[in-house]
Amino acid sequence: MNQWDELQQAARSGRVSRREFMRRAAALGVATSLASGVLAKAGYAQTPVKGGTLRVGIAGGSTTDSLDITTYTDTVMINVSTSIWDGLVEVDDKNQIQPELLETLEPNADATEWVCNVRKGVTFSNGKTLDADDIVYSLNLHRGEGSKSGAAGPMKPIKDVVKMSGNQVKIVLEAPDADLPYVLSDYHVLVVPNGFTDWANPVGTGGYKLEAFEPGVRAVLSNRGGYWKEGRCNLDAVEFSVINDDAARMQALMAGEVDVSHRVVVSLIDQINAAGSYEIVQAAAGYHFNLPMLVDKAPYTNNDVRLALKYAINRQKVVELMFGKYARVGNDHPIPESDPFHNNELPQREYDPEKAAFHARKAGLGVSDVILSASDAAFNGAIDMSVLFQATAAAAGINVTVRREPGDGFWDNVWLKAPFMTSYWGGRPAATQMLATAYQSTAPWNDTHWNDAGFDKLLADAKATTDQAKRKTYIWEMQRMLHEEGGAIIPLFKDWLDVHDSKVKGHTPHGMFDLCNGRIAQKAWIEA
Amino acid sequence: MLKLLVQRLALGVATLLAVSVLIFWVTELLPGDLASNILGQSATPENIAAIRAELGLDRPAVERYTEWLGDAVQGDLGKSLANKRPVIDVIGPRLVNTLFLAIYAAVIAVPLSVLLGILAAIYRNSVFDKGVNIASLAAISMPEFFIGYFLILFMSVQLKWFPAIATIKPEQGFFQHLYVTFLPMLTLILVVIAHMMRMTRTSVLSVMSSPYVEMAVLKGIPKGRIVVHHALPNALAPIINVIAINLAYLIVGVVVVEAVFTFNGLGRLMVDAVAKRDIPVVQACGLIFAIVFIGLNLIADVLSILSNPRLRHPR
Amino acid sequence: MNVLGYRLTLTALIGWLIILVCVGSAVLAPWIAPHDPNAPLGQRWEAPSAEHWFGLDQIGRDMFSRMLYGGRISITLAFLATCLAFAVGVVAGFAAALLGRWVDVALSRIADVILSMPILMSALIVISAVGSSAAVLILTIGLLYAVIVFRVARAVAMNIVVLEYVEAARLRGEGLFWVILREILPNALPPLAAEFGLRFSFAFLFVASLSFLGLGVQPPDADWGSMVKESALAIPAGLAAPLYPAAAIALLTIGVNMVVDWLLSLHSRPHGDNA
Amino acid sequence: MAESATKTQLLDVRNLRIEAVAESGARVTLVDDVSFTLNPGEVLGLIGESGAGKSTIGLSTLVYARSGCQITGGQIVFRGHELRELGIEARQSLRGAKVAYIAQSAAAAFNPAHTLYDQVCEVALQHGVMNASQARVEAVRLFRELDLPNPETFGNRYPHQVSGGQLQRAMAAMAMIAKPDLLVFDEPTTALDVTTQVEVLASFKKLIRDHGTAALYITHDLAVVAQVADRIMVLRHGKMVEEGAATQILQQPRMDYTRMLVAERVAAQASTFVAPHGSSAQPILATRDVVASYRSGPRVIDNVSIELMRGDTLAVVGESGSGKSTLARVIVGLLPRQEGDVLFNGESLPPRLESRSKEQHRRIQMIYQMPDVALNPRQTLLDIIGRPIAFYFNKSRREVRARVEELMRQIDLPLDYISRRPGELSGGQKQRVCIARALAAEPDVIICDEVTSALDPLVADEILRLLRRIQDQTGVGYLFITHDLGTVRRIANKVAVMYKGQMVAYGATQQVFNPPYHPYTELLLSSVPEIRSDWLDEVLRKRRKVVR
Repeated sequence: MNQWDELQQAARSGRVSRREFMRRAAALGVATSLASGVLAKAGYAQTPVKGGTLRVGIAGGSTTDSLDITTYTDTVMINVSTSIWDGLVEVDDKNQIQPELLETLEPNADATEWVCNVRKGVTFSNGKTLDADDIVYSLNLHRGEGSKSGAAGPMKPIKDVVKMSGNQVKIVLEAPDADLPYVLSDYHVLVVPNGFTDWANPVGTGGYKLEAFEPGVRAVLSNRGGYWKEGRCNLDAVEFSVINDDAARMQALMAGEVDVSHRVVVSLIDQINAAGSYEIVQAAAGYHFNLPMLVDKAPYTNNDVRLALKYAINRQKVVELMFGKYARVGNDHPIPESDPFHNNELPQREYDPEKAAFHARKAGLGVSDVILSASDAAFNGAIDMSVLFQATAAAAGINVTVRREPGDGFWDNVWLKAPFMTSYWGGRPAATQMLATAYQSTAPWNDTHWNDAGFDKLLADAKATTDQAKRKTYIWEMQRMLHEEGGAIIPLFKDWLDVHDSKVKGHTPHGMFDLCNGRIAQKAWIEA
Repeated sequence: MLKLLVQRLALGVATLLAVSVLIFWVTELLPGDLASNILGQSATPENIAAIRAELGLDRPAVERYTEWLGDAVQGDLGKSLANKRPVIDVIGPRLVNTLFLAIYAAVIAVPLSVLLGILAAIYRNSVFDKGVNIASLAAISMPEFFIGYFLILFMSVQLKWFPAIATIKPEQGFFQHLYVTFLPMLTLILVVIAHMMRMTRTSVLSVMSSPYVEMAVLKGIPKGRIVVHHALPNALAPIINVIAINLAYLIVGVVVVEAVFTFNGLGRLMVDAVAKRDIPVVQACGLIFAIVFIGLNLIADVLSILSNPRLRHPR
Repeated sequence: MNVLGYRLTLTALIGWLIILVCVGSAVLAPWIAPHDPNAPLGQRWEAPSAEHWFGLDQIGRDMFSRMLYGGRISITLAFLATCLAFAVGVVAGFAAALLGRWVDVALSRIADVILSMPILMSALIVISAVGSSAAVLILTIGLLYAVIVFRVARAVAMNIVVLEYVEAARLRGEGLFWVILREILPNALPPLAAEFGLRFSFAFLFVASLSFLGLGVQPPDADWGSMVKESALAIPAGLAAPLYPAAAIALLTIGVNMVVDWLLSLHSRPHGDNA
Repeated sequence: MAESATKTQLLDVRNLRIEAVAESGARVTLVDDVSFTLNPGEVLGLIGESGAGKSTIGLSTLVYARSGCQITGGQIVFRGHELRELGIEARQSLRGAKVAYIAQSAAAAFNPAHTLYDQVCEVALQHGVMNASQARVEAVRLFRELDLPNPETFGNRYPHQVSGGQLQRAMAAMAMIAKPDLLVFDEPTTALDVTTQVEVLASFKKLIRDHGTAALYITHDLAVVAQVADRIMVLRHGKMVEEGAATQILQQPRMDYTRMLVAERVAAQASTFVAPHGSSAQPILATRDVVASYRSGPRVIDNVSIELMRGDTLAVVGESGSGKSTLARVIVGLLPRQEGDVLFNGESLPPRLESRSKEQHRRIQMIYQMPDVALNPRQTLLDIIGRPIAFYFNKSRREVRARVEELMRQIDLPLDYISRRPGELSGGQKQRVCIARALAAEPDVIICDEVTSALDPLVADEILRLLRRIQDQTGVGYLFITHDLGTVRRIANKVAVMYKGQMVAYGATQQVFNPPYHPYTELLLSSVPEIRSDWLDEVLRKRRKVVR
């Protein structure tokens, strides 16, 4: 592939900025017109066109879905919600914090108190104007005793939310956290009118209103007009069709029944490209697959068992065989290379049967001890990966029993319950956030039951300090701990792979989460 | 004869009751005490007990059964454990979809298969007969997902004639629905036509070997009339039965097809519900399926009774 | 050419051959399989080659070898299930026909009730309750089909019981089992043989469907049904991979049905105008 | 000459050859080189035992052969046309219109789904002989002619709503309605009770006479054919034995086979009776006022008391539905009695089969009407005959075999049959095997349920002889259930006449079968066809007198 192609690919997958692209294109002696043509194709073209209906074939829906923002766990509701409601801040595709309903967040010296200015002149779909009370109420949805919110964990450190004036609130933290804005970007944290409870009939500041909603089947939204964000929400209507089955979802795309889809099956990418009329949207970041072991359940209480299994998987082979150039080998901690705080001095853990066998023997691991609960509901290829793992582990004399779990209800029945399973993490904008969500002893989603006072301390310190050097040492240390003793095998980081019909624009890569970090309805528009 | 019909009806109701007991009992066997299933990690003996009480699991099964049945009879199937919505709301649309697809397929399949069966019987051992026979044999032998994927591969992915995803949307018009669900319908009728056609053929042929048909031949009656006028009326009962069985299949047995075409029918709902241990939904589905099953068989029974002259015109 | 002393039709011959090949290759799988069915040997979905006749699957395992082993599992499951069904169903059916009175009524009613629940649903509930494994599959399918076999066996036996040689045996004071084994069974064999074939083919498809729904045997083992499911992703990619096992399923079932048809045809010879 | 012949002759069958093609592909000749002619208005009787090819010939005149059979040789010239050359349409227009068929069992030959009108008129309508209304009129006329009850409405009924005799006549109407030139009667009265047979036979005779229709009358009963046929053709194994005028065949038959047939038939009317043996005080088997019924239905047998002495033969006679077979079932315990008692050798037998002892089972054995369903097709003669020996006397395999061979000698079956299965035996041989099986138990009583009625006359005769020989040798007592009085005359020394579940006459055969008769006994006796060609008219004359 020559430089020009490479550059185009880069542009399409958003790995280069617009200016960057034009510069290098010029350097390559490519006519500007042609270059901008490519950009247009890659969705960089500037002025969005209004109108049209976007049909999204989307996975991650379930009949148990509810509109209650505190209950979201997966793509469908995230995307639906961002089109009805707005958040406090938004993380852009450069992983920078952008103001949303909060125009500014000013920390005090030790980052324990944040004063935020509420955006003026924004109105809810019921006509009410946004004010500080709404912000307070919305934040409190995720706080306090017995909050079932998925964001309850990250929100714990918030001691209090105080209304200072009609459009100013103060957020008081128990412990310093310089990364609070990132915490507030959590997809659960959306703004509803003060006292709002009737989730069945949502009221929000978002650009769309809900027309139809069948949990686990579909959601239809229509543009309610006059959205406050510049150049966002350009579609007349958005239609989310839940298609959890990978094959079916891809068929729907290829058969032209949906314009946009995601979680593209790697093995189908050639096919899709060959079709010519589609564009793959590739984004590399924190999205990773993991095999969490509950460190408080035998035999995984024994670190030798964990190490044995960590050595027993052939990451290289899994990546090359299953995901080719769309994944990178992982090192048993959740911080991606793209993250400034990635610990790049840790030795990469390799497939090593001898070591694995050694640790297994040391732990006296029995033949029927290791049962891996796998389901493609975790990520497509989970079962295949488990089987590959099984094969390589067998070579190290470790017998892994793979138990196929039914896809539906996998997250309800298996996740956080099975002692050893297949799972994934969507990645977080800030390393501290990732570590807090999945490894802090108090986190409800601590899927390895990792419980280490030292670790929690380091995490707290890392959040507290604004001294980047200090932070780095803390975060590196936490990565080392997880790498050496953590309960999760993290074999690889996977690129987000979205796809859309070429007529769809504005559907650009975002490292955080697929479908424009769950804002596809806001960002995408259809070429006239 | 009326007596006979009443007996059948009573029998049907009795069976239905028995089945409801069976369903209730079997679904309660679903493992993972559902209380702890709901509570997940935060399951402590106390609040498990609390939930059990809330769900009434502490009360004797008989009591809960009678209550459940009582409500069910009044159309209240309880609330889904998974998303707290009334089971009726969860099942309703799915049931409509399922019925739609079933009727769609039946309307085409039943007449066609009976016609083919009769023709095959008339031209027994002809090329046509042999051809139809082999074809139907193949159709019966193909797993549904095989047919389904094939249709998708060619008619959807390659030719783009029909959608691969059969999602019915209320805002679509009737014909739109027909179009969207064409492939699943095709898959289904390929299966059922084969069954019904073969049964029609064999039962007509078996009657063809009876003395009164020979007599008809000796009366110089043309073959066509013999089959239609002499054989068919006496072959009705088995045909009616196989039709009933296949209709039942179209309603309760299409999970695989639903999965292949991501069609939101009752079958997949039940599979999900079973996986989620959403017992009220499972029970409701089970009940509906049983009603369909027993109902259709009952109708078949009644019809074949009516088709029997001995019973229609007693001595 | 004759089998069981009956003249063989062309279709029947083909049927027998198909069965022979499938069963044979299943039995001999460990010896004739060119590769380890569970070892990744190359790239995903490598095209068929001299080395890998059916190419490689989604994680580079030899499809041909997997097919052989898969067939082994599928056929064994279906066969054992069918055997179980007959062991239980035939005895019960004969007993009902012979003892009549309350035994018959009781058993028949139970059968009615069980069969008024769609079999697939019953199987789903049981299997997802107990967790799917080869043994569970066999037991579930076997017992559910036993109910159907019961009905058939009962019907068959009913026709024989009324015959006078059975009456003669009873007049002689013979015991129940002697009558079943020596008087009824030998004469019930032909129709039951046909039913056995039919049941097998249904059990076979049933296993495939369950596996397809993710309730099959556990990985890395795969029967043909789950192989289809595993490689279903190749369909939109326009690859033939998943169609091999699916076709194998269809093929064997067709073969069995051909033989069944033939068996049935032996018992019904309609009149005809051959002047 | 063929020309002139065809002018006068209605049907001319020459060197007819019909073959059956077996599953194995082997060919069996059913009809071999048979020729005959039939003039308008003439009635030809085809006589022969089963397997003689009578029906096959009859059907061939409609150019029809049952599946597996083929007409492979000869000509069938009807009104100068070679029928074998006719195409399918031509055949259809022949059948029913020119040549009509009357089958043995009307019950089976009528379509249960349609009314008699539909089926009778169908012929006329399909052949366009007349329109619907004409057909109805004609049908009613025929019904009346065949003296069917209220002919106007008779046709509205469904087959299952009328009696067997009426149905048989309805079929005649169906055959006649299109005014065919040739009627083929295929054992049309065999399935009927004797008393019914007389009337049906009469109406058939009248029909043929009045319409002057030619007919082929197929039967195994010389006496029946004697009443209707002008000429008789005797067949055996598909070959013609002899053909001639009815009187000649019946009075001076030329061929031995024919003589045997005639002789057998005459014997059946003999009036010499077997005397009862010295009646020992203790009856070996007795019933006392036995009452029984199926489920809670009406009483099938009502207060029946009989006594069977050791070495005696007690015949229970009656028409179908008289309850005679039920009596047998009650005695052996297949049907538990409701009232009364069954005594064996003075002691009461338990009502239920299950509650009887092995010994009680052993001492009463049973022989059935249909030997081919009475024998397990999957077992060899050794198994079948040997089982009771092994079962009752638990003998060693060698002893069993020896005893079986002894029994086979007794019933004159070649010893090399010992390893054969029933399928390889003829009807008569099968019945012998059944007898041997019964004897193997060394019983005191053998219940013979219509043991000869499924057999051809000559074979039946041999069986009866065999039974008597055995009785002389072993002193076994027979309870002989039958509808055939000929059989009774020959074997029974005591007879019980049953009618609608009750015993209307009981006593030594010569008393019961000689005046003064019980009226029903008389009806029964008078209904048995006699070989005299004027018998039928005579009977009818008598009966009319009775009516007056």
